[in-house]
Amino acid sequence: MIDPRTSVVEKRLKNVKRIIVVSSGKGGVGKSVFSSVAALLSAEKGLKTGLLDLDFQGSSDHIILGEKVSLPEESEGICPLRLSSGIDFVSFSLFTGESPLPLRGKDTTNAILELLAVTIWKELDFLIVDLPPGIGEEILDIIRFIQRKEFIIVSSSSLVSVQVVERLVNLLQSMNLPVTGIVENMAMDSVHHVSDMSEKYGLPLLGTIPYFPELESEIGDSKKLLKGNFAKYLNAVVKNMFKTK
Amino acid sequence: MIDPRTSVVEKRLKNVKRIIVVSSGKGGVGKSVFSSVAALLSAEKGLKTGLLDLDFQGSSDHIILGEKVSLPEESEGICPLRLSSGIDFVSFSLFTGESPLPLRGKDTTNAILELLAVTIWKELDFLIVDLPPGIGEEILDIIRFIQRKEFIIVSSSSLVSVQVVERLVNLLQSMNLPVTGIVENMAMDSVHHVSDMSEKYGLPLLGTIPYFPELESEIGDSKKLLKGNFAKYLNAVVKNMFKTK
Amino acid sequence: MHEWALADAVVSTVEEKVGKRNLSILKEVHIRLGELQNIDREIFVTGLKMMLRGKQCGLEVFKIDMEEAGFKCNYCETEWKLNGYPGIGEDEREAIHFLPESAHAYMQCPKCGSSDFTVAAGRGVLIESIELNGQEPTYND
Amino acid sequence: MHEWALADAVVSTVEEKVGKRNLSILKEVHIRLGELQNIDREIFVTGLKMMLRGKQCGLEVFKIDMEEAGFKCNYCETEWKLNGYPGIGEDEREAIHFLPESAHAYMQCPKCGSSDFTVAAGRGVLIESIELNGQEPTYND
Ligand SMILES: Nc1ncnc2c1ncn2[C@@H]1O[C@H](COP(=O)(O)OP(=O)(O)O)[C@@H](O)[C@H]1O
Ligand SMILES: Nc1ncnc2c1ncn2[C@@H]1O[C@H](COP(=O)(O)OP(=O)(O)O)[C@@H](O)[C@H]1O
Ligand SMILES: [Mg+2]
Ligand SMILES: [Mg+2]
Ligand SMILES: [Mg+2]
Ligand SMILES: [Mg+2]
Ligand code: NI
Ligand code: NI
Ligand SMILES: [Zn+2]
Ligand SMILES: [Zn+2]
Repeated sequence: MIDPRTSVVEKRLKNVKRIIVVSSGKGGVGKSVFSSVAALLSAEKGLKTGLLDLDFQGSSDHIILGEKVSLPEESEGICPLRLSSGIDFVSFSLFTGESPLPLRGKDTTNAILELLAVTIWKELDFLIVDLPPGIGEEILDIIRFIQRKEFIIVSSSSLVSVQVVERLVNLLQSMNLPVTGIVENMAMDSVHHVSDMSEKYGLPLLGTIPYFPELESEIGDSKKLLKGNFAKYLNAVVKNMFKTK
Repeated sequence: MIDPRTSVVEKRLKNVKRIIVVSSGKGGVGKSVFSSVAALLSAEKGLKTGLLDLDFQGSSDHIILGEKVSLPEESEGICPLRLSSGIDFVSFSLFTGESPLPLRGKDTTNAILELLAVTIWKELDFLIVDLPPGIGEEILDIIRFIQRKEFIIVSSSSLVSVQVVERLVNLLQSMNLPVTGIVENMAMDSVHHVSDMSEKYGLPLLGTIPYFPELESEIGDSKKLLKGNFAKYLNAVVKNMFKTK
Repeated sequence: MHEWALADAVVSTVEEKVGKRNLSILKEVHIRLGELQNIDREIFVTGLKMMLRGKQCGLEVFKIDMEEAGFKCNYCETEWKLNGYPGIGEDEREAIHFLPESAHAYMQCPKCGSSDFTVAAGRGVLIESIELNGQEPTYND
Repeated sequence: MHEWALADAVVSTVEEKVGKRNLSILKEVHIRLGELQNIDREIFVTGLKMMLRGKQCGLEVFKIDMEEAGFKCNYCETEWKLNGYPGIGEDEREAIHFLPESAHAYMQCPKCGSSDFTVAAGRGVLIESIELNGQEPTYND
């Protein structure tokens, strides 16, 4: 039995200039806020931007952006949802809304491969891929199926986070995968585990974003998010990101 | 081919009075700090306490408790590591330390089943099981292999967290699984999504734990943790937990 | 019509296996369409036709079988079919059409109510075998 | 000696399948020990003996085969064996003995360096078949 889908993944992404995979290994460090707001900023700058939420169980980019999701249109494949902010968006929530989606690994791989094989991404400057925590199917399949990609690592300042994130950094470097840099989010002044890690692994610290209590009031409203402090700090990080290469 | 391991799981847990599965669906909400400190408190009260860290990729209970891990002893099976705090501890980190552990779902199931089949838990009042985020193999296998268990749900206050946690609550209730209650952690006064959820699903809100900036300085030191504010608040939650049933 | 993307995948795979300029050596390509994904066979065939345009091989090479969808509960091991499973509406059917794994959000084991089940058969599009002229079938395991 | 826990699992499973009081109808139980887990066969057999004490069935019913461990890279599809894989020390071997999945922390594909691989064969303890007196073998798929 041959799975025909793997052969077309590269073709579906051929019009995408850069694929940026936002990962961490650790949950709750801000991968999804980072991905969503980075996509907003990128689109605002007039860059053609895609956002792919690959966190099936914990999909939340649509919640952060405050977007009502619906089944996508289809032409010769699935067309990403064009958000009012200009972002081309794909997420499992387009198909299952807020229903729980209990998937075992084999199903997760099938789902990822299906999305990669049938989604027709238009010309994009950036496709931002938001990953779930863990080192499981999602990241392994992105590594397996997508050749041209780069990783951005997000970590909070806490030792609990950094120690887990370090395992992922380790793995990516041992597999010779390109890591653009590390972002410290919800930064605490009292500790410097993240900058230590960035030195230890020779990876640029792309930026440090403080904890902003008011971010919660911006969640669910793309316009507010764009105007907020989180976006302001992120903008510096993203600027660097947009410059690299 | 028959897998012999499933037949002995119940037997290995037969001396355990209550199995408390700490879950969320969402990452970074404090499941691991909750599990670790709850275990400390329980052991301090003289209760016989076990702690099973089932977050393979993100195992961090040993980091939070500040325990040097090592390969366990074996007699007629694997003996949990007896920590100085009195907790009987099992974690993947006993076997692989801080190495990254890229596991696909099938491997995760195999690993969980192996630990459940060969670990000989002594008499315990409580076995606290710390789950990773997501609705994947770890929680599905706990549901499948362990008959006698109850869930505690941890959520942060944020809408991003609550919306994801709600999917898990939904799933557990649709499968008629016993949920003891919900814990709100890193509570923000400005929003009340967690209490709304607890009402909507008819689940007790076991307690609300504020964000304590000083918690970071207690991480890695069981004694400090036990004396800290997080433990003080958690104690109220755990007291209720110890009373239920 | 996202069927075309899948037809494209089938033709691309065949080209990858036998070489782009070599399609004339194809004797039969067996394709299996899983019931769950609810692929429109006509549209899929039209897609194949499009993808084969200008290539050294005709539509008649492609044999298409349908496979019934089958599910198995990971909890109580009950097996069931799609046919007869109640309460899946238009929208859910459409979601599953795009992404068969969506079924996990909409189905439970009819016996024990578990959401933890396996799609045991008939998920989506697979190539069962590629037979070449003058050779035994290859790639079927 | 955690081999005993696994021997216990084998006997419990057999009892579950044929009934506790029915062990005398066992003709042969085929067990497969995977090379990766590095189970000590002697200790395992001693374990089986312990578990069978006072039961209507002797050790001779149990046939034990070893299975070589085999790995396959999910990235480049290279296959390799445990035998000859370099650089796994005592501690790693011991960790893998307890928990074969630990191998994922200690091995990479010898060709492409990927940590994403499958243990294709020889992982741990499996029951291949349970044959009853006067009956065809059951439970082997
Ligand atoms: N810099 C920040 N300031 C305040 N809150 C933040 C910040 N970054 C993230 N958060 C909050 O932290 C929680 C986790 O963020 P999320 O993006 O969902 O993490 P992940 O995707 O890594 O699981 C969310 O409630 C989010 O709103
Ligand atoms: N009440 C709290 N106050 C301050 N920090 C907290 C609190 N609860 C959790 N944390 C911190 O939040 C981070 C995530 O906690 P963790 O227990 O690892 O979450 P999870 O296990 O759900 O992924 C850790 O850095 C932890 O120290
Ligand atoms: Mg996220
Ligand atoms: Mg997983
Ligand atoms: Mg945790
Ligand atoms: Mg998963
Ligand atoms: Ni379609
Ligand atoms: Ni042993
Ligand atoms: Zn069932
Ligand atoms: Zn390889």
